[in-house]
Amino acid sequence: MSRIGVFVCHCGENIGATVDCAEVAKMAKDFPGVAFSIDYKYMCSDPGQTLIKEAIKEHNLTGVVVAACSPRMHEPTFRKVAAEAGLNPYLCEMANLREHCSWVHYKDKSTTLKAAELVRMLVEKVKLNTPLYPIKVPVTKTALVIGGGIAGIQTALDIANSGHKVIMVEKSPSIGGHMSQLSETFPTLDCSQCILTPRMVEVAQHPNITLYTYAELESLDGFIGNFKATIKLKAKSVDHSVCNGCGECSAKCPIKKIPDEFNAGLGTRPAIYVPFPQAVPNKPVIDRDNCTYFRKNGKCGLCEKICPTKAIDFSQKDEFITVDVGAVVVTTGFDIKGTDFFPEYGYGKYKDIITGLQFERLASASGPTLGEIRRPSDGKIPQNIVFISCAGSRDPAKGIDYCSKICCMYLAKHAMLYKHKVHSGKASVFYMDIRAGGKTYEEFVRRAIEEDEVNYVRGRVSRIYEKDGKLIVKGVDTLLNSYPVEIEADMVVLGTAGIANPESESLAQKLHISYDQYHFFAEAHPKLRPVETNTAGIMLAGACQFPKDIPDSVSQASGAASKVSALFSQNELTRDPLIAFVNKNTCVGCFMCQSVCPYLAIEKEKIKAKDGSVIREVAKINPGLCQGCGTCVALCRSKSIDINGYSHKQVYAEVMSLFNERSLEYV
Amino acid sequence: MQELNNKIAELLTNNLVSIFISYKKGLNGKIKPAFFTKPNEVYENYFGDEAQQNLAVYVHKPEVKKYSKVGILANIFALKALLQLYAENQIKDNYLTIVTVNQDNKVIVFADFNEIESYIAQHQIEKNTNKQKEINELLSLSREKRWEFWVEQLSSCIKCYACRAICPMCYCSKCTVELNQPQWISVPAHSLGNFEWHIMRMMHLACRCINCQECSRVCPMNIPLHLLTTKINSDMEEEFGQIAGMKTTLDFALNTFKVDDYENFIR
Amino acid sequence: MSDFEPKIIAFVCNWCTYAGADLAGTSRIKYAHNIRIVRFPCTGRIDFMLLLKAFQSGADGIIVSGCHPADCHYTAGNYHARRRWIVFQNLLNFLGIDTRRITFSWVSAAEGAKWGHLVNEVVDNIKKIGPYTEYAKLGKIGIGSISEGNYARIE
Amino acid sequence: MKIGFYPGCSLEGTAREYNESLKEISKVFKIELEEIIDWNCCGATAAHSLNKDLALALPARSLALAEKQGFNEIVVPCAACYSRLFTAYSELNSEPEKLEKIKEIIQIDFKVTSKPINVLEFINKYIKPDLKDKIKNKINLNIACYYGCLLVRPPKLLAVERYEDPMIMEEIIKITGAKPLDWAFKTECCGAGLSVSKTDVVNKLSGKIIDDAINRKADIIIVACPMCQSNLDMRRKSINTYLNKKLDIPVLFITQLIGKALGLDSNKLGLQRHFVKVSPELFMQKGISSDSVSNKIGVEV
Amino acid sequence: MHTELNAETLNLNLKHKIKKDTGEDIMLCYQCGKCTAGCPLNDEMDISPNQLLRMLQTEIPDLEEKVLKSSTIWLCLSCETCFSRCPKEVDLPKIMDYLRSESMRQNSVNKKASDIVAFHRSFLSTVKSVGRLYEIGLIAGYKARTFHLLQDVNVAPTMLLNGKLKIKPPLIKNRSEIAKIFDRIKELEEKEK
Repeated sequence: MSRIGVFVCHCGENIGATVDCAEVAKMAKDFPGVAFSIDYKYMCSDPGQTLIKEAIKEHNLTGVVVAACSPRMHEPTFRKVAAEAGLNPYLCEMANLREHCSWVHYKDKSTTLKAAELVRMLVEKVKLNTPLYPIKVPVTKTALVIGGGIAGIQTALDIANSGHKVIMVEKSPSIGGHMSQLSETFPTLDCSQCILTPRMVEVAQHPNITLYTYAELESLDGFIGNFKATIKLKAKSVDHSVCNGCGECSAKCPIKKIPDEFNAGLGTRPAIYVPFPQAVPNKPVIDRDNCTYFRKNGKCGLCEKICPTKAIDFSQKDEFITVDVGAVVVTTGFDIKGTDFFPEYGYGKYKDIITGLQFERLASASGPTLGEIRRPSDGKIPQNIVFISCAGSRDPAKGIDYCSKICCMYLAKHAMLYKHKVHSGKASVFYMDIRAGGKTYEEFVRRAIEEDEVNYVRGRVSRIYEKDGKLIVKGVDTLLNSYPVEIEADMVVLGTAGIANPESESLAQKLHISYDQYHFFAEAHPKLRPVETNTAGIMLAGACQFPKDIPDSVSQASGAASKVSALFSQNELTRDPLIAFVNKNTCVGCFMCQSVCPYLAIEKEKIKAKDGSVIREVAKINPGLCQGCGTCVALCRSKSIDINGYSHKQVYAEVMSLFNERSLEYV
Repeated sequence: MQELNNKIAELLTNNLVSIFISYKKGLNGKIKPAFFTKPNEVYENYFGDEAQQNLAVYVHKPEVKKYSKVGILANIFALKALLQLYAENQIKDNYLTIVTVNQDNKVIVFADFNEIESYIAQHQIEKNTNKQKEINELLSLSREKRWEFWVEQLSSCIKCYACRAICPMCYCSKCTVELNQPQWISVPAHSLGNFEWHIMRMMHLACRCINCQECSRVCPMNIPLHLLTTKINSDMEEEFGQIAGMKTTLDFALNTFKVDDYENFIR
Repeated sequence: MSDFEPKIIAFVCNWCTYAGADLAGTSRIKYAHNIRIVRFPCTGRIDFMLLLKAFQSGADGIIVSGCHPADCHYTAGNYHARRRWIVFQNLLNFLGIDTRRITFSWVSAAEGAKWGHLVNEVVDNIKKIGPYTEYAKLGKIGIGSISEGNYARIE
Repeated sequence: MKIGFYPGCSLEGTAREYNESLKEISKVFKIELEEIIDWNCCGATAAHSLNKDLALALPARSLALAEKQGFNEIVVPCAACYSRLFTAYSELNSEPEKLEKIKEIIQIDFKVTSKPINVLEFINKYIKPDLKDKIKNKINLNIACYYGCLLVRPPKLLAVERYEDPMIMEEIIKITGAKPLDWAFKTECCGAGLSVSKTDVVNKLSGKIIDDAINRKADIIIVACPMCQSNLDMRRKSINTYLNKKLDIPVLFITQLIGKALGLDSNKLGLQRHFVKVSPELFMQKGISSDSVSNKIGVEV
Repeated sequence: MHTELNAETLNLNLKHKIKKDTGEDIMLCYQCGKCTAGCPLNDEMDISPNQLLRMLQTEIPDLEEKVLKSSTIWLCLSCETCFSRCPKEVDLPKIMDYLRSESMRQNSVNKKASDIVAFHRSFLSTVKSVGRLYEIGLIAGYKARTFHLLQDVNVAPTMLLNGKLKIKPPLIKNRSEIAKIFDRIKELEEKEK
């Protein structure tokens, strides 16, 4: 016979002002199986907790219902209380009287009645609860970092320096990411490469870091502490163990006109290439899509002939390796919109309208113009340059709703760099708001305006068209009574929106993590758990979560690294045992459950006779893999699968306890 | 017929099967299932248009299962049922020898289920337009009228479970209807339990039912169960493009999904 | 309208709609009191039989709600549930069961306001349609009809 | 083939040559444009400026009449009429309450099934596919294709591709051998609705358009809207006075250009009706470089 | 209980009336100025389009009155350039249509715009009596209303010469139907008042 205790919390006024808590406690006393019931001002306070503990002992309770706030808030608290009183923690349930009742309804009889019904529902459930014990799993102390930009580099170094192994996977031939493409960085104007490249080298040389470039995550199985990652190592066609990086092959490669990704399409590169001189590793790969040898059935092969170390290996194949890791940090970065999606800015048909990233390359000493600002169409130095912020950002009609956050700052930097390089030139920035929140950020923008006399115009540009070799930029100055501003520019730089990586959706599916409507990966909690995902053991850092600048990316990276280190400080993890299990006796082994399980947690188990012959096969759930979604439970026709915490009996009792003919009478 | 008899006898003689499930004529002239274990019984074998019962149901009966190798004469419905059972992991390899007679009266012994798959693909069962018409008529009624219709039909159910017993796809060792912890299906033969039973059965048969309509044939109360099976089959085909008993692989409407399944009904 | 107060039961998943309803609470969004929420780990766990049981126990309306597509905490539970609902709804409709009384929705953890609107809409709608008695009445038709309230209980 | 035809008021008067040339080229492709019996004015800017019900009711009546005559599609050559008719067509289709109200006002029961299409859609769908085979006279001219506003905007309603830089006219005239120009003003407003009441505005706006076309060495401007044509052509003298220039570039309807390419007679196409004279030499094939043509055009304004 | 805003009991601001009547939400505008930058008539207008929206956002009665009395609303050509480029998809032409009729209703039509209103009026009266547009009738009516008797005398002869003007009005068969449409709309309007 059940002996259930009901503890109704007033939560100060939060519940008490709307729900008659004393009445709820009184009604609960009459529910079948309830042995004790009481209301109290703050059940989560120390005296409240003591009250529960004493009642459990005194009344020998077999189950507890705490009628208070949302279980998402305090379930762990009260389960701990139950455990401290010697009751199995899983025999404690919470009725949500605050978020689902007192806060959303007005003070009324019906509200108190609803509260009582919610309590009865949970009483019916808790009667059927069974003692459960946490699952313990070992931790593999190796982290997988996906993406070798600044966020990934920082994460990897931090984890590696705390003594744990790191495997880094980077899809392009070199690590470095977008930061390696930047010229100078705001607000200090120090050279991006100068601060980044030492870190890149450190990654390559760190004894705890294994680096796989030109590689992608193929799949990820398992769970926190025990992931299995399959990594695809794309064929480089160059044996890096032999190659000495002399660069002869790139110099002689007859294919030279491939748009250069590193220069954001402004320069060209050969088919066998190192993305940039400071690349790590500084050894080439062959871009098979553009290589004559691969496109025309073995014609060419010049690089193979001239390679002094015989490192060229056309026969290389994609390789797959599987590694065991305990945690994953996703640092895959972001992308930017091109110039081609703005109808009013010419659909990308004007060569001299470029993106901010292209400007970075023009301004960079390692760029296609060696740092001179020259326009792409004819190589002339622009005397009049226009920067347009919010190109695609804050534009629900054509772009994205959000503010890309970094553009205000980098456009101010661009204007400044331009003025430093072209003293006679004129620079204008069209903006809507200048968002320069950050340490010395506002000062930086003011410097652009005050010292470098950049012409800031408040207004969005309506249209750009080409006339006599000039780009006519039409806008208004909304601070001047909407006075028309028409600039005959030589070059226009669009601060195009920062958007999610195009592959983020498929990566999210491989990782089983969620993403927001813009395909940025979703953090577990926007404020309190910003570096974790909803899947335990998978963290986020950098611009794959949202566009952010270098300082923010680096701090988030260190945050993610410390989360990983904290996880690796334990030898074992405990998990909630709310998982599914199979009744072997009734399972008929149709294995439909297997195909719905997102975690591949269902295996085939052979039932054998005494002589060892197989009688039949049944499903078996691997408790380490099961996450407890219960999809298999609802699918199983013979109801041979059940799930702890939400068992058939429990949910049935909950449903049947509501609205039945013996419905509560409010007195 | 002779060719078929010879084949069955041959299978039994050479110990390729230890039991052969087929049809024979009963004393009252009705066609009923026959279970031959010896070649000399095969003379009783009967096969013709009246031999309609779906023999696949016997494959998972314990009485048959005790034999190590089983042969079965399968009409097109039985073939579909067997294929579906195979997909559902209910038929072990090398356990069944499946025989059919095609439209030219040629006896075919299938080497494996892949052959059955291609045979079925070539022998599509024509849709019974009359039944579809009945369904459309029902659907054209107001909801209330449809409700009245089914209340009347299902109130006569006596929960004899003949529909379950004859169904090749109902092979669970413990049916949900027999569970009482909790009691999913109300026990007394009142209409509530009847509705629950038939709704549950249809949900469990969705995209598994091969629409042989044996359940409707055997119902002692003449409940038009074929309307339900036909409806659920045409639904599955329309909504998800899936037909049961067509593939060796498990592709059941409710264990797969498409990201772009329609959801205009979801708010 | 009469003073009919419909009984609405909501089957929701823990990660999105339950959290969304929590958010409605923390945002103090007021909505009709007629709703009782039953928590599930995922919409994939929601057994169609429970919907029938809810009608049996006297619910006038049912809300089934979970995470938006692509947002499932367990990646695909909501997709499986969506299929199940398509099949189930078609079947119930064919049997003449009033499917207007079942509302399916996606309410994310961030959509507290949507949850409030949804509940109000459903309550208003069911108030218009009236009490659902015909399904529960089935227990009184047929050979083995049962008396009121005498449903099988487990304990 | 028969197709519904809503000429609109201006094709009866100021843009007669548009009507004539459209009918002439349709004849070549064996398409009969059948006028909606008893159609009425669409209400134009005046109606939607003053009363939104009237702005729906007037086009709705013509749509209803077309439906009664059994037309699935109605060719509406005037861009302004097209805009009004199409707006009515989509609003009445998507908002049943509005439809009920309008049916009450016009006292005709209809379902809004006749879809208005503009002249570019018409040419694209029914003429362009066979155009190449029927060309008799290659056009050797640099052409500025001018769209104006109402054939491309609002893009949400009309679902036009590349509405800031449309290419549909360019694709069509390329077939005739003509060279379409990339220019900046193809979708700028000519001042349309203020043609009579604010002539100076029209002078300024239309002046800019003509100026840019000439700057980019266009021989002619082609249009698909009678309002644009009348502003660019009929108002040329006052534009020239306003700009203090002598701009002499002819403005032709796209239908007239196609007509010339098909080898049709200039008078049948109404080329004699233009204010800015269209020289017959313009369409001669041999020995005329595009530069010399523009010099030779005799213009009397 | 949740109370609903009631248009009858509340004296609504112009922006609320616009929301109610056209569905357009003035508050969406964040004053980027793109509409104004692309507007072909900005130079002529007394209030630029983006400022007009800002004035409506404030709910200040004086500013609302200025909007209704502005020449801007009458100069708008409905060329739809602003709407097609607006990042917030505010349908300004639709709002202009509303403001024009509201301005007429409140007898606040800008003096400089009287020509335009006169043109629209004579246009519609031609349509009402003839069913279609009749240029000579239109122009004559317009000129009688505005006293711009000499305007366009320079183009008319050439038009006649080129066969572009019809002397005879293009009457449609069921003219009375058109007139009835006008009458019913007037009735409806009065009912709504």
